[in-house]
Amino acid sequence: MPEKPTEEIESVAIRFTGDSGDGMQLTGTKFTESTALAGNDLATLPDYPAEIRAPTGTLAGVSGFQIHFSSHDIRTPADHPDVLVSFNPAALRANVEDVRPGGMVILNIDAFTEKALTRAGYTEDPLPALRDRFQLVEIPFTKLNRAALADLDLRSRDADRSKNFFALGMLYWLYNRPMEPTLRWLEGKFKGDVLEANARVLKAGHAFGETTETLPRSFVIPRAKIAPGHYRNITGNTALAWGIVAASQVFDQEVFLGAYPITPASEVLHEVSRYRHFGVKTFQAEDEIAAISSAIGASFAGSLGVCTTSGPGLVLKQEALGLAIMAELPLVVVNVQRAGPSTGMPTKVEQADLLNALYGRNSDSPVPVIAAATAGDCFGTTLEAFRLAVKYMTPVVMLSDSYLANSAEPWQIPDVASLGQERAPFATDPESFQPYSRDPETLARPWATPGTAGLEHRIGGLAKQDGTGNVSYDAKNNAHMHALRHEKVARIANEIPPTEVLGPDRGELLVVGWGSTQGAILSACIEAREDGQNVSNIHLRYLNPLPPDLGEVLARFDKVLVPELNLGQLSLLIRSQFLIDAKSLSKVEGQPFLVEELRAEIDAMLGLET
Amino acid sequence: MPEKPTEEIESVAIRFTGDSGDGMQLTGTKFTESTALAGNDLATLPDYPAEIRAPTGTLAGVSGFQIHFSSHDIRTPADHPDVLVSFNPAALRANVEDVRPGGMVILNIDAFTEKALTRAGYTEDPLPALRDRFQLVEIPFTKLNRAALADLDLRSRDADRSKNFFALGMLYWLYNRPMEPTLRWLEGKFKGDVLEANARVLKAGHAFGETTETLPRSFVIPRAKIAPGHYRNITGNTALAWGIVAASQVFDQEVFLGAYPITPASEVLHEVSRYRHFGVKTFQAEDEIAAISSAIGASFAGSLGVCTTSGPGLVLKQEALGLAIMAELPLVVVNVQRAGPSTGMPTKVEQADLLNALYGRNSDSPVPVIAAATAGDCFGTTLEAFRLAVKYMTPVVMLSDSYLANSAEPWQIPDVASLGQERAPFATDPESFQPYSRDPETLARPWATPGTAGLEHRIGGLAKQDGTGNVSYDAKNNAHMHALRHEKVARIANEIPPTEVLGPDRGELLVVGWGSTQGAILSACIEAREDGQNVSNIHLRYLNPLPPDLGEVLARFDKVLVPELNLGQLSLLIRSQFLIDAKSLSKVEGQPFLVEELRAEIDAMLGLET
Amino acid sequence: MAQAVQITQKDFSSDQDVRWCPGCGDYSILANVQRVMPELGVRRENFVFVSGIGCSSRFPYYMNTYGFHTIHGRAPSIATGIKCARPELSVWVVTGDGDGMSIGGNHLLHTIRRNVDIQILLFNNRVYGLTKGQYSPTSRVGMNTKSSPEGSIDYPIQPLAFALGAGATFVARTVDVDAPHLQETLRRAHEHRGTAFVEILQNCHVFNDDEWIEVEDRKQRIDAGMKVVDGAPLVYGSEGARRGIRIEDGVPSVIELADGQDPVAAGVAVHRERYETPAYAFALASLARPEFPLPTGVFRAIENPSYEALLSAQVASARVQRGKGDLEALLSSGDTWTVEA
Amino acid sequence: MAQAVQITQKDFSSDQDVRWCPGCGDYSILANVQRVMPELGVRRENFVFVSGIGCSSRFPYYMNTYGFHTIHGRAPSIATGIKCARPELSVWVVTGDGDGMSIGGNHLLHTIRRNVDIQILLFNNRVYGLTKGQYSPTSRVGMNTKSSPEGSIDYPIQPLAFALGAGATFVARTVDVDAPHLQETLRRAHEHRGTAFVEILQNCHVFNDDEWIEVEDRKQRIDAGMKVVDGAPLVYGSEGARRGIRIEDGVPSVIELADGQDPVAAGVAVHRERYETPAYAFALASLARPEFPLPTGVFRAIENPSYEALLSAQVASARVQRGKGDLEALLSSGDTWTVEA
Ligand SMILES: Cc1ncc(C[n+]2csc(CCOP(=O)(O)OP(=O)(O)O)c2C)c(N)n1
Ligand SMILES: Cc1ncc(C[n+]2csc(CCOP(=O)(O)OP(=O)(O)O)c2C)c(N)n1
Ligand code: SF4
Ligand code: SF4
Ligand SMILES: [Mg+2]
Ligand SMILES: [Mg+2]
Repeated sequence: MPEKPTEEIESVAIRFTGDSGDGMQLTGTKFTESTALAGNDLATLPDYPAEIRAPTGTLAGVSGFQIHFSSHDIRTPADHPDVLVSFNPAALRANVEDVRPGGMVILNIDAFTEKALTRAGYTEDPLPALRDRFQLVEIPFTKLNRAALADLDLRSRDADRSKNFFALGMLYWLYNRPMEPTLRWLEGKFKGDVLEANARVLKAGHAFGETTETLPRSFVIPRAKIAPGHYRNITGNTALAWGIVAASQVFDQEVFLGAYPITPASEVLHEVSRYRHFGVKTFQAEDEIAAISSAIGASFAGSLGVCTTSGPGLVLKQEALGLAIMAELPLVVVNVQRAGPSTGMPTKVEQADLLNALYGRNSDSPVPVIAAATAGDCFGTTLEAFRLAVKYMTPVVMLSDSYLANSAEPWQIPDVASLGQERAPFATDPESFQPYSRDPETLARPWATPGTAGLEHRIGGLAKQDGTGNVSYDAKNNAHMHALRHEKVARIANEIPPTEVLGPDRGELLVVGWGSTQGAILSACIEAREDGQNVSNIHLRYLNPLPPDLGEVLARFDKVLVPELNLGQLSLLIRSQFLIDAKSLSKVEGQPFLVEELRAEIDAMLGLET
Repeated sequence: MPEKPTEEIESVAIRFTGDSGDGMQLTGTKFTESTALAGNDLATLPDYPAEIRAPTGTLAGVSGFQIHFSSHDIRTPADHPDVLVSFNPAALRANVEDVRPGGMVILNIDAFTEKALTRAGYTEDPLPALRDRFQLVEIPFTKLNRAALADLDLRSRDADRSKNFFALGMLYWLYNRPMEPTLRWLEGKFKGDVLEANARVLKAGHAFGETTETLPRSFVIPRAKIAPGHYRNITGNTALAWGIVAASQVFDQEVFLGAYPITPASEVLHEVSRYRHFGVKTFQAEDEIAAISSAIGASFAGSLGVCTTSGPGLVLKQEALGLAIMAELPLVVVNVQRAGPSTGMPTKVEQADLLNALYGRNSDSPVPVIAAATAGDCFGTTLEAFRLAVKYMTPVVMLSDSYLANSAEPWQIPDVASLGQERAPFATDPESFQPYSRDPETLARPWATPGTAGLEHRIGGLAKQDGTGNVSYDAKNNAHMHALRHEKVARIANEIPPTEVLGPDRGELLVVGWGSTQGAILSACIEAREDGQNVSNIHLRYLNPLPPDLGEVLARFDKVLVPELNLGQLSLLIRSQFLIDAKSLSKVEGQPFLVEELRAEIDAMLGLET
Repeated sequence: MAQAVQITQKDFSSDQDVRWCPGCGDYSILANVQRVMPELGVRRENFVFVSGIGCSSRFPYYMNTYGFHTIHGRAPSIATGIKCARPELSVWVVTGDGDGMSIGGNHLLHTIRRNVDIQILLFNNRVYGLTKGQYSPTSRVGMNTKSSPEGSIDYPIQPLAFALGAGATFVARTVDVDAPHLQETLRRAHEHRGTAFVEILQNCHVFNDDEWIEVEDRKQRIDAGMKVVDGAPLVYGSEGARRGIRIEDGVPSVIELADGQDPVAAGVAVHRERYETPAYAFALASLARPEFPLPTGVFRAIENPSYEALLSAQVASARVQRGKGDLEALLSSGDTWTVEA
Repeated sequence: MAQAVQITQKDFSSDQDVRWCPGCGDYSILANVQRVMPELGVRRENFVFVSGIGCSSRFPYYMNTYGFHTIHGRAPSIATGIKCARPELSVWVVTGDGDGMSIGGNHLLHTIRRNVDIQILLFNNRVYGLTKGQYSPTSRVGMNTKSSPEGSIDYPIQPLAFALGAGATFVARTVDVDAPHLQETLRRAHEHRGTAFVEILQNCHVFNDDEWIEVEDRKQRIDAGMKVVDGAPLVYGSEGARRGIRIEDGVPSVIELADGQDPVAAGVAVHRERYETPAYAFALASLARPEFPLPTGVFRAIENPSYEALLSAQVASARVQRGKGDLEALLSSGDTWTVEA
C-alpha cells in the first residue's frame, strides 16, 4: 500500500461531539495536548450540557469540544468548525449547522439507527440532504472498535467505551499529530486490560486512517511561530487556581481560600485544595456568606484571604464585602461569571456582573475591579489582584467567566523569579500606632494582626474615625472617609500602564473590550485592518479605576464600539465618565462572540454594507 | 399683672435637645401636633443618637427634634433653628453652633453643673461667651418642675421625668399653641398620679411663661394658606406602612409582609403588624433572605407580597430578587435607605442605594425603581409600587430613606375613593394557558395561582422559554428573554406623566433631584428664583425607567446640577443615558442638605460669587 | 370537571423529561410520591412542590402540580410564604443535604421551629450531586472528593438530630428504594399538622454510590436497620441474632436478645411517637452505624398548632374584635384637622 | 516587656466608654470576662473577640484585645477564618439570641458541627435589644412586642438543644449575675479544645426585664434552677423541698425526695459531661420551666480533634509527604513543551 499524500494547510478547527457519556471532553483534551506538542498555536472551547444529566441520545445531553489550531496566531476556537466529529444523531443535529459550508462531517454511522434518529428529533434520515452540503465521512466506529478488541475478554459495553479513542487515533493520522503523549498518559492512568484496550484502539484508529480509502490524504499544519519559551496548555480555572497558589509563594504568606461550590467556579476550589503543601488552606464553607466571612477573618489574622464564586454567589457575598471595604482589609474576591439572571444558564457564558461588582453593595463602597482576558491571563490577573489588595489594604474583585474557565490555550510558563517577591508590610511598632493611619502614597492603613503585642485594636463595620479607627458619627469625618475610600481606589490608576492601542492610534473607529472577548475582538479587528478598514482596538484589564489615559485615547477616535456579553455595562461606565456616544454591541445568548458578528458590526459602524 | 404683648412673625424653627432619656422626641411630637392643629405649615426632623445607648450627659447620648413652622409653605426643617432648647450641657454643645446668630437659646440651667459641663467636654463655662452671640434664656426647669409636683408623693427621680412637659407648656405659651391636644393625649395615655403630674406641669409651664419676666412677649404665627382638606401629621414610615395596608383595600387582596427588623425600617413592620384585621399578614423572618423569600412565596400563591428593609438588608435580598425577576412575579421591595457603607451610621441619612437597586444582582436583571419625595408621599409611592408590580408582573423597588422615615409633615388625608379600585387579573382559563404568554401592551405574563384547576405549571430561576416557561438553554431564546425583561420595564415609561419643570421651562440651570432632598431643593430654587436667578428644577419619582421626556427637558438647559446624598448615583445614570455634563453635588455626612448649601452651589454654577 | 374522574399516579407526571442519572435514587422517590398523591384526598391543583437547587431540587419539574424551583437553600422560606398566604394548599418542600443542610440550614431551622404546616423531604445522598461531587454537611469524615482530596475533616450533621434540636413536631426517616415504607411515611407526613420533616436516604449512583447500601439492600438491612413502630419495642436483627435498644439516663445501648426473650422485660425501650419531650426521639436520632442499627420510621409526631393556623387565627380574631379594616377610619385616626376652603 | 508584669482585669478594659443601658446584664458579663482573662495564661495580644451586630455584639469594643465587630450573624464564620489562619490565637465570639440564633443560625450550626476551637458566648436576653425590642427566636410564645402586638406565634428555640443537635462537643449555660458560676464556666470553655458553646442568660432591662429573674434571684433560683456538676446527681430545691431528675427511656421526670433520701437510689440520674452520645445532654437541655428546673453548668464536654487542628495537620502531612510546595515544579508539571528561539 503506497503512502497516502499529505496536504499542507494553515489552520483547521475540529469539533468533537457526542453524548455526555461518549468522552468528548477527554478526546478533545488529548487531541489538544498532541497539537500543542506538535507546535501549533491553538484555542479550545468545551461545551458541556447544562447541570442536568439528560437522557442519552437527546439533544439536551450533547457534549462538545472544539479545537482550533494553526501555523499562525490563534485567538478564538473559530466561529465555524471545518470538521465535525459526531458520535450520534443528536450530536449531529445540535452541531451540523455550525460547520463551514463544504466542511468535513465524520460520523459514527453505527449510531445512526432509526431509534436514535427519532430520539434526536429527526423525522427523516438527514444524511442524504447533508451529503450535498458537506463532505460526509461515515465510519462504523463502534464495529471497528469492537473488532480491534475482539480477543480481549471485555463485555461489549466496556469495549464500546473506548470507541472515542479509536476515532482519536484516526484523527491523529488525519492531521499528523503525535500519538506518544496520549499513549504516555494512558500508561500513567490505566493498567492491565483497560490500558491495553485503549492503547490498542488508538493505534488501530491510526492504522485505519492510514488504510481506509474513505480518507484519501492526510494534512500537515506546520509549526507556528511562537515566542520561544516553555509552554503548557492551561484552562482559565487552572490558571486562576495556580495564581492563588502562587500568591502564597510570591508573598511568602499563607493563603486562605474560603469557597462554596458553584458552577463554573468549583474547579478552582478543587484545584487549590490539592496544594496544602504550599501553605494554602482551603475551607469549603456552608454558603457564600460564610466563605467570604472566613476569608475576611483570615485576612484580619494575617493570611492572604481569597474567595471564589460565580454570579449568584457574588451577590450573596456583597454585604460582607462591604465590611471588608469599611475595615480596609486585603481580600481577593474572584467571580467566574456565568449567564443569568437568577440561576439562568449556569454552564453558559456572560460577562454581566461588572456593574454588580461595582455597585452591588449598600451605599458608595468603592472596590477595585480587574478582569482576565484569556485563560492563561487568569494567572497573572489573580496575582495582580493580590498585589493590589495588599498594597492598598483593600478588597479587590477579580472577574473571569465560564468561557475562560473551561477553554484552554497554550500558555508560556512564567519564570518564577519574574513573578517578584513581595512582602506584606505588617505593622509591628506600638510607638504611635493607629489602626487607621495612612500611607501617604497609597492611603493604605497598617495591617496589624492579632498576636502582635501592643497593637491591640478593634475594627468593625460602623463608621470610623480616620486615624484612631474609633466609631464616629461625625458628619465631616464621614464625608472625609467616603472621599478617602474613593480616593484610595482612584490612586490605583497611577500604576496602570499606558493603554495599548492596536492599529492606528487615532482614526475612525475604536473597539473597546474587556475580559474573555479579547480573542474574538482581536481577530475581528486584525482581519478588518487586513481588509484595509480604519479600526483600532484596546482591551481593558482595569475596570475600576479605569486607565487614566482612557479618556484621551477615546477622544482620538470618531466612533467607539463596546462589544460585551451583557446589555452594555462597560459601555454605561464609559458613556457616563467620558460623555462620548460609545455604542454597545451586546450578546446575551450564553455563547461567546463570533468573529463574524463583530466584523459585521464594525462594517456597519464604518458605513460599509455587509 | 397685665397681659404680655404678642408679636406676629412668619415662621420659626425650634430644636429641642437633651439626653436620650429626657424625652425630646415626645416633646417635639407633641409640639408638632399642636402646631398642626394651629393651622401652620410645618416640617420636622428628629435626630436620635445612633443605635448605641450612650452614658447620660455625653455628646453621644444627645437626642434632638427640630420643628419648623410657618404661615407660608414649609419644605424643610430649616438649616438653622431660631430657637434651641437644651436640657443639658452636652445637648447645648452638640447643637448651639447650628443656631442662627442672635437666636434664642433656652437652657435648663439646673443641669449646668460643673460635673455635667465636664462630662459634655466643656473645659470652661460656655455661657458667658454664648451670651454675646445668642439670646440666652436660663430657666431652672428641674427646680420649677419639682416645685409644681411638691405635694404629690413622687420620688424626685420620677418627678424629674416630666420636666420636658414643663418646658413644653412654657413653649406653648411662647408660641401661642393650644394645650388641649396634648392634654387629651395625656388623658388617653396615663392614669392617676402620672396623668396628674404631667398635666399639672404642662399647665404650670404655660403659667410660668405667662408670668416670668424672662420672656417679655409671646409670638403669633398666623395660619398658613393650605389647600383645603382634611389633614394629619405623618412620618414617612407611617405613611409607608399605611400604603401597604391600603394596598390590601385598593386591590381587595391579602397583603403579606415579610420583614426582618432593621433601623430605620423596623417601624414599618411594627405599624403594619397592627392591622391584621385589614387582611394583612406580617411575618418576622429569621433574616432578610427569608423575608423576601416568604414574600415571593406569598406572591406566587396570589397575595400581594412585600418586604421592607434598609441598605444591608437590600443587599442580602438581591439574589432572591433576581429569582422574582426571572419568575416574573409581582413583589414590592421597600428600602428605607441609611448611611453606609457596611453598617455605617444606621440612624443617619443617605440616598446611596440607587445603583444597588438597579445593579445589585448577577447579570442584567432589570427592575423598576421609584422613590418617595416627602414623608406623606411615601403613602402614594408605595401604592404606585404595588400597582406597577401587579400590572407588569414584576418586582418593584421602592426607595425611602431615614430622613423621610422619621420626619413628619402635615399630610392631606386622601379620599379613599380616589385611590381607585384595582383588581389583579388572575388567570383562570385553562384553555390555551401558557405560564409565560404575554399581555401585548405590558408584556406581563399571567398570574396563575395554585389552587386554580387546569393551570398547574412550574416556574423557577433557570432560563425559561418564552410562552411555555419551560427550562431552555436556547441561545436565541435567551437573548429574546433578556430583551423582553428589559422592554417590560422600559414600557413603564409610557405611563410616566410629563416631567413638571418648576421655574422657566428652558434656561441656564436645571436642578434635578430625587427622593427626600425635594424639600431642600425646592426651597433653594424658589429662593434663588425670588432673587432673580435663572434656575429651574425637576424632581424624579421614577428612577427606572427614567421619564421618557427627560432627555428633552435636560436639553433645554445650559447646565444641569444633580444634588444627591451620595457620591453621584443619579448623576451617573443621567450622564450615561443623555451624554450631558450633569454636575453632581454630593453630600455624605449622614445629614440632609441645607438650603444654603444648595444655594451656594447654584450660585457657583451661575457664576455668582457667594 | 376533570376532578370528577379518579386521578391516578399518571396524572402527577408532568410533560418534562426526567433528567437524573440512570441509577439515581431520585427516580424511585419520584415514582412513590406520584403513587401516594392520589390517595391523599387533595385536589391536584392544591398541591405545590417547592425546591431549591440540586439534583433533588429538580423534582417539581416532574410533578404535574404547581411547582417552584427556586434558589439554593431558600425553599423552606418560599414555602412558608405560600402556606401563610394560602393555608388550604398542600405544600411540599423537596431539598437535598446540600440545599437544605448547608446553605439552607437556617431556613430549615426556623421553618421547623415555627411548625409551618408543610412537608419537607430531605433527599440525603451525603454529597453535592449537581455540582459534581463535593462533600456535603452529611458526608462522613475522611470522604475523598474533589474538594477534599485528602479527606473531609468536617464532622457530619445528623439531619434528624438537627430537626429535633429545632423543636420539630414530626420527624421520620425512610429509604429511597423501600417503596411501601416510603409511601407510608409520606402518608404520615401529609397527615401531620405542622412541619413534617422526612429524611429520605437516597443513593447518588454517580458520586457516592452505595452510601446507604446497608439499609437499601433487603438482606443487610435486617441487621443494619431498625424500623420503629409506635408502641412496639426497639428491636431488630435476623433470627438468632435479635437485638434491642435500651436507653438508660438518656444513654442508648444495644442488648442481645436470646431466642424468644421478651424484649421489654429485658429492658428494651418501647417506641412512642408522642412523648412531649423531644429527648427520646433525639436518642433515637443519635443512633449511628456501625455501633447501632440505623432506625427508620416515624420518630416523633406530636400536635401543636401550626404557624399559619395561628397567623390566620390572629387575622380572624382581629376581624372579630375590630371589624374588617376600614381604611378611611385608619387614615383619619388620631389627631387630624380640617382646613376649610 | 509589658507582658513581664502580671496583667490584671484592668488591662482588659479598652479606652472606649461602655454604652449599654443602665441595668443591662451585659455589664456584669463584661466585668467577669475581664476578670477571668488574666487567669487563662494567654498573652493579651493573642486574644481576639469577634462579634456580629446587637447590643451584646458591642462587646469587643470594650475589651483591650484584638477585636472585630462585624456584620449581623456572621461572627462565627469570621472567627473560623481567624482560627484556621492562626490556630495559636484564643478566639472568642460574642453573639446575641438575634445575631446568633436568628440571622446567624446557619453559621453557628456549621461552626459548632466542625468543632472549630473557639469559645462562643451567646447572650440570651430573649429579645432584639439594639433594634428596640422585637421578639427574637428565643422569645416565649405570646410575647407582646412592637412586631408582635397580638403576641408572638413563633415557638422559641432552645439554644443548647440546637447546639447539641449540631453535634456540639461542649455546651454550658450560666447566668449574667452569678459571678463565680459565670467565671468558672468561662474557664471551662477556654480549657475545652473544640467549639465551646455557652449560653449566658442575660437581662435586657429595657425591653425584656426580669425574663430570667427565676435564676438570677438568689432565692428563687434554689427551686427554679439546677446547677449540674459532673458526677453528682441531678438534684435541686430548698431544704424540705428537694427534688431530683430521673430520665427513663430518654424521658425526664421530676422526683420528690424525702429528707435525707439518697437521690441515686431513688432513681435520680447522675450528671456526666462525657457521655459519647449527646442524647443525655439533650435531655437536660430540653428541661424547661415551669415543669422542670432550669439547669445551669456544663452539660457536655467531650474531646474530638478540632477543625483547625485537622486542617493544619493536613498542611503539615502534605509537607512531609510532598515537601514544601515548589511553584516552579507545579507550573511545569504534566505535559509541557519548549519552543526554541
Ligand atoms: C447561591 C448558590 N450557591 C451555589 C450554588 C451551586 N449549587 C447548586 S446545587 C448545590 C449543592 C446541591 O447539593 P444537594 O442539595 O445535596 O443536592 P443533590 O444534587 O445532591 O441532590 C450547589 C452547591 C447555587 N446554585 N447557588
Ligand atoms: C443585615 C442586617 N439585618 C438587620 C440588622 C438590624 N439588627 C441589628 S442587631 C439586631 C438584633 C439584635 O438582637 P440580639 O442579637 O439578640 O442582640 P441584643 O441587642 O439583644 O444584645 C438586628 C435585627 C442589621 N444590623 N443587619
Ligand atoms: S449526580 Fe447523583 S444525585 Fe444527581 S442525578 Fe446523578 S445519581 Fe442522582
Ligand atoms: S437594650 Fe437591653 S440588651 Fe441592649 S443595652 Fe439596653 S438593657 Fe442591654
Ligand atoms: Mg446531596
Ligand atoms: Mg437579644
